Amino acid sequence: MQAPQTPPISAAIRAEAHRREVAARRRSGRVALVFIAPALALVALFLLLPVLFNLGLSFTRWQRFSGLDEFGGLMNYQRLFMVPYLSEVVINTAMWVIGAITLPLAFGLGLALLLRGVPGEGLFKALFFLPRVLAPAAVGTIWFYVYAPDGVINTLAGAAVGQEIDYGWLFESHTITPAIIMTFVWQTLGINMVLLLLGMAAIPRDPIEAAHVDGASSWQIFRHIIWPLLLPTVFVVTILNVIAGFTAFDLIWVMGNGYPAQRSLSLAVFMYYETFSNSRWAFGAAIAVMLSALVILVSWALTVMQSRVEARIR
Amino acid sequence: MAVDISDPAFLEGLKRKERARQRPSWLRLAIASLLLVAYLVPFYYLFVTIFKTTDEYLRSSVLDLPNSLAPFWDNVVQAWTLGGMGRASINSMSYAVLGAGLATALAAAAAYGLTRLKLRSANAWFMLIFAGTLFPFQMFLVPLFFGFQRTGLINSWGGMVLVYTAICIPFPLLVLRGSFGAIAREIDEAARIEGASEWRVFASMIVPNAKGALIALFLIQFTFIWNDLLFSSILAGSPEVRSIMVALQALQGTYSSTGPNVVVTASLLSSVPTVLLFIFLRRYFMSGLQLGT
Amino acid sequence: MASVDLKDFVKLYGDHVAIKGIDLHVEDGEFCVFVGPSGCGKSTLLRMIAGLETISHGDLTIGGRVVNDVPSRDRGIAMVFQSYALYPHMTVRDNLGFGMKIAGQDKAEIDRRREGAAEMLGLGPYMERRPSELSGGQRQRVAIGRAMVREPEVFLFDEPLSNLDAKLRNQTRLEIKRLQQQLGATVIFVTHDQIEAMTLADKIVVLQDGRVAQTGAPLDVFERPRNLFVAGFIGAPAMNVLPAEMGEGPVVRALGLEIPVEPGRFDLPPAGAPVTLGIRSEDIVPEGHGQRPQTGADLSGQVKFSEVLGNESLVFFDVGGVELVSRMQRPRPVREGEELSFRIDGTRIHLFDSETETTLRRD
Amino acid sequence: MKIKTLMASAAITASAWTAAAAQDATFYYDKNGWDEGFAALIEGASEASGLDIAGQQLTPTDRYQAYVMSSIAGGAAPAIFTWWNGKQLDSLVETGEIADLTELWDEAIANGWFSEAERELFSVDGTPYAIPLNVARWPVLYNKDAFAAAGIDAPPATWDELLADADALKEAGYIPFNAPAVGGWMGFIWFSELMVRTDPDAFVGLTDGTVPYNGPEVQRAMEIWTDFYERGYFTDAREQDETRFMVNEEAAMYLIGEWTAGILANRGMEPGEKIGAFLMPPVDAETENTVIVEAAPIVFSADAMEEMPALMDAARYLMSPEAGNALGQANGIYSGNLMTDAPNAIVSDVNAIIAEDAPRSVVRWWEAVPPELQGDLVSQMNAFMLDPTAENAQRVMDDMQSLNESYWAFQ
Repeated sequence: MQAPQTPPISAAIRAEAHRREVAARRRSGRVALVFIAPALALVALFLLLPVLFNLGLSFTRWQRFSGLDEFGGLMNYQRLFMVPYLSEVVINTAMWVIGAITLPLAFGLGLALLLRGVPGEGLFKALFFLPRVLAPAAVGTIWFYVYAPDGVINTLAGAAVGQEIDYGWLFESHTITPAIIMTFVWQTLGINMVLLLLGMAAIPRDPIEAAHVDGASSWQIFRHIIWPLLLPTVFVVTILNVIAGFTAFDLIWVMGNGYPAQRSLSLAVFMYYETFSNSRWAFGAAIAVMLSALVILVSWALTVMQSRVEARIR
Repeated sequence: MAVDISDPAFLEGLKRKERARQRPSWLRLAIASLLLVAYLVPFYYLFVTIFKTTDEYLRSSVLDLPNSLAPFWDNVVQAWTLGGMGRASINSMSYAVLGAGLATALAAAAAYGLTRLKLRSANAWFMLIFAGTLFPFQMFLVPLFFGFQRTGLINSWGGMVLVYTAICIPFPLLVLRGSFGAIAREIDEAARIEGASEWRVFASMIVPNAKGALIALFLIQFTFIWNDLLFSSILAGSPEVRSIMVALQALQGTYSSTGPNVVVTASLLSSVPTVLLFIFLRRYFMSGLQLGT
Repeated sequence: MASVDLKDFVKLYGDHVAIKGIDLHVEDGEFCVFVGPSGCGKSTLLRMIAGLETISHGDLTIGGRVVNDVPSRDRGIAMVFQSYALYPHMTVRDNLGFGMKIAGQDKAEIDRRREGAAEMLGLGPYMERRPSELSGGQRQRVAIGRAMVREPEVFLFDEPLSNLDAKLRNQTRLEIKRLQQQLGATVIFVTHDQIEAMTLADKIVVLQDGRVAQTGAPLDVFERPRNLFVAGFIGAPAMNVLPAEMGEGPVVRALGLEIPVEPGRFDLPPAGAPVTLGIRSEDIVPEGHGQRPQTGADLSGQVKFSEVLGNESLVFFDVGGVELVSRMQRPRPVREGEELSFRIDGTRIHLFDSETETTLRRD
Repeated sequence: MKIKTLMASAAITASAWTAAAAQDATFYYDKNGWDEGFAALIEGASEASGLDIAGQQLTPTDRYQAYVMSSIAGGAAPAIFTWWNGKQLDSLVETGEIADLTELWDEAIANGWFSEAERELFSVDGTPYAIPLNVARWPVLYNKDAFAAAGIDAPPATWDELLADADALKEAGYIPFNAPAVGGWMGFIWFSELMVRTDPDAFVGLTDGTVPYNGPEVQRAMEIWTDFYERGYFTDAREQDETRFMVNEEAAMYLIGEWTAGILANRGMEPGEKIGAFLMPPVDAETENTVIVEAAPIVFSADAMEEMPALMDAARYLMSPEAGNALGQANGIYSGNLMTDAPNAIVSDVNAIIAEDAPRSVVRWWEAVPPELQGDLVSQMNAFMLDPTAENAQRVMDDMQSLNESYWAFQ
């Protein structure tokens, strides 16, 4: 059906419309900016500016008493590869990342499956979650004594095998990182479990019931229905764990207190050590840049994988 | 076949059968309880240790029960005075309350500006603020330390509040952008027609409708600030502005010769506020988790 | 109360022209309904009046005052939203009082107006409840009450009945009309439902694609649709529309029939020229039902199916490949395939220019 | 609008924070636990100079150093602050921001407050740039009761006596030496002591890059150290409470700075009554008798000194016997001023030993070594203490040398 004809909108009207639109938008945009400005200013000043500054710093020779003016090019990045104990740093960091991804997730998932429908589920959940609200510094302090040569672990193990054990879990190069990772797992498995339980609660009952009717076993149901539908949650949890693993600091700093090569315990600690204990500011900045690049790269890759998985489920 | 549902015996039988079908798995309960006991061993250690004197601690096994409950107060007093925890806990409390409160409030205001007002390229503004969380904290340490040193903000109470506020803005903004966006647009149009200013719409319409999210976010940020060691140890080195976690670490550190009993007691003291919040506001903590994902 | 004048309204969204030049006058105390299919711009127009959208071009006058740049709150309007937009965190009492409270009204006045509205709308028992605890109809009444307590110059309603079930919709429709008459209020009401428009309006504004297709009293619009669009939109079922040709006499030829045309009522094109013929279903009277029209043309067709409404039936039938619908009063059951005879009422036919689709009627 | 008032009040508060420091000068220090003594020093310095001097403690040490370094690099050196001597003082003085205190030292030596030996500890290329906060010698503290129980009537004067006494103490149920490795810095104590007792010149050579960390000199010291561990002379290095074994009288001797006497006194081991001190004897009779000295300097900003000449009066006070006594009374710290009263029996014992033997003073390894190497090397030494085997000793020496080499190659 044809519409009645009216003359086309003239250029003058368009211009006027544009003017009125811009004026109105400017008015509301101004108000919007008033609301955004304080947050933006603080974030720009204390987070964004420092990031740029840090990036710039990493290309200077700045350390100790020297001024900021000397350009060093890629010197600090090259220096990183000349650090004699770099391989220790890298291995420990890798252990952290892999451990922080897999262990809390595996334990959290097992626990989540175990606790579903158990009487007193809420209380169990809360108690397993509790360590998460404690400060890493406090948790590290307690666990430092738990791992001590005369601490809880050795006492229990000694009672089990019937002879005295005084192993220094936090003083031996091959046990310190796994030991601190286990403390990390102790602290974070609760939140992993709760997030996974939330994810499971969101899975519709229908396909599970349909599979029951089709005669699937519990394992088959988990493997073919719950797990694929839970994958998006698993990815979210994994991303959180990766970042936590890369940047873990407080626990290592507190628990690694007595370990001689504390600087090699992870990239995050190494960065701190070079910056503040060795007064190599520019070098510290370069390590921070490398660490950021790794974190962003890995979480970006995981995000891409996550969106692929989600696309497949839909 | 007729069923007489008025027969009580018949009904009882049915009920029994239904209950049997729904019986919880005692095996799983047993496994879960066992795991929980193992999980809570460090807490057991914590609770026996705070009642021991240093001498008792050194001479007995770490798992032994304390001789009496009396040493607890002495441990508390020692932790409190030696570690300067009184001052530190007031500092941390003010950082956590103000930092988390301001951050949540400012993020809420920004989220309002981004979602409820016509703003060109609102998305770009959001990304700009949110970019602050892309980087690990290590990226901020050097610039913040030296920036604060040059501007005199280092070792100042105000500097700490500002930096915590800034760090805690992006995450609530992300969450609140979602929660505010979910509130019907007509609500603020109706309020505007009724004469409400933008500030009024924000304060009387949007904020009350996102109360749950705001409380949860405040709690998460409060816990983060209270528990933070990294920023406070770098930016607040003087005793006047030291945070509770730095005080705890100093107590454990080199020059103090306090026994593990006192250090462990201090750990407990430093955890009291967050644990209490968790116990009483668990619902919000858990819902806060959901917000995060 | 105040009159509302729209002068030369245009709304642009970027390059898209949503409102294409509208002039309109709403009398003080008039119930004016904007009606049209979805996407015709009726809600946009209302939101422009409310101040929720900018006016790209043109002037809006409320009560003699140009209010283009006046914010919503100072335009003297109140609005009832399709979703009601009740404040979910406030009780009914606070919902009703919010606007007055922030305007700084004194408490006694707030209470007076609130009680007045509550009584008028029967909200008394729900005053302490929250919107989530109310039924749809109750929420609707709160939304209206919230508009009433503002004592606005103009009420704006944006499809307020569309979320109600059929029975409640009819009931609320009556209530709104009664309230409007009681208050003597100026109302602008948007709906896509032509029955709502017909029953409520003092003045109907039919919108088509960002323009006013026709303005007038409901009966006027029904009787004298200015173009094919209005003819098709107003009235249910939609008017039968078929191509025709002018003949001598004057008659109009269609379906192999010659329907006599009352001379003088139309500006008729010369014989042989194509026209578009419109006949409402009630003007095709089945043999033996209703009153047999005096003038007209007889035809017979094969029933394809019928819709039984109880007091009447719609009979869809086929005449030489063209499907027509007729309204059968005091219906009897009809079978598919049954042959029926009808008579077209020649005095009530509509003729439209085939090119411009505008009516050929003189008045 | 409320936002405006909010922002305005924020601006006011912000300006209030930055305007907080209105004193003439601030005295920065990182020594926590010495607050009482610093309060007394600052009060005295204010009185003596007529300036309003404020004290500011910043911890921990690494961030304290970062703060000071950054202030100086930014052209705003703190007016007064504590620092370290040795290489740390060298690089500080290189900035040109530190006041020359030659006249003050001339005066102090003329007054008999200090000797030339102390002046040397606080000088760079012969010019003194700092005054002493604290001078601490590193003797062996010993438990008098333990010695008595082991039948030892006098502290050992020769290496053989030392070994014999250690064996006797073991026989009596004591661990001869308390040697913790806590806090990440204590590893160098025995390393540097054994270097000094075998070859003081090689010890000095280690700190300027002329002697390698895996050469024969170091090999010898490490062999002794390993041997001592094999003999069971040391306590568990993993112990976190550094004085625990001394306080509960499981260990008999403790090689450490004099200031530890104050800590032991606080835990019930009264210097003089329960605790005595001796200098560890050289391994060979022909080795030069030496004492390791730790010196904590106070330095002044050259700009501040120029701006406020009265600061020199504050410096004079801080060098004076009154200041030394104040610090001694408050925290048991010895300022090194010859005219102060020894704050405890240990200090007076060590004073007597030094007066009699006149040993050569060497700067403690921690200060003598380039700061960039400090942490890396000491963590190797700590690692040895946790695994004191011959193989590990070799690995530690090689690793230390490769770190050392790469540092000096850069210079």
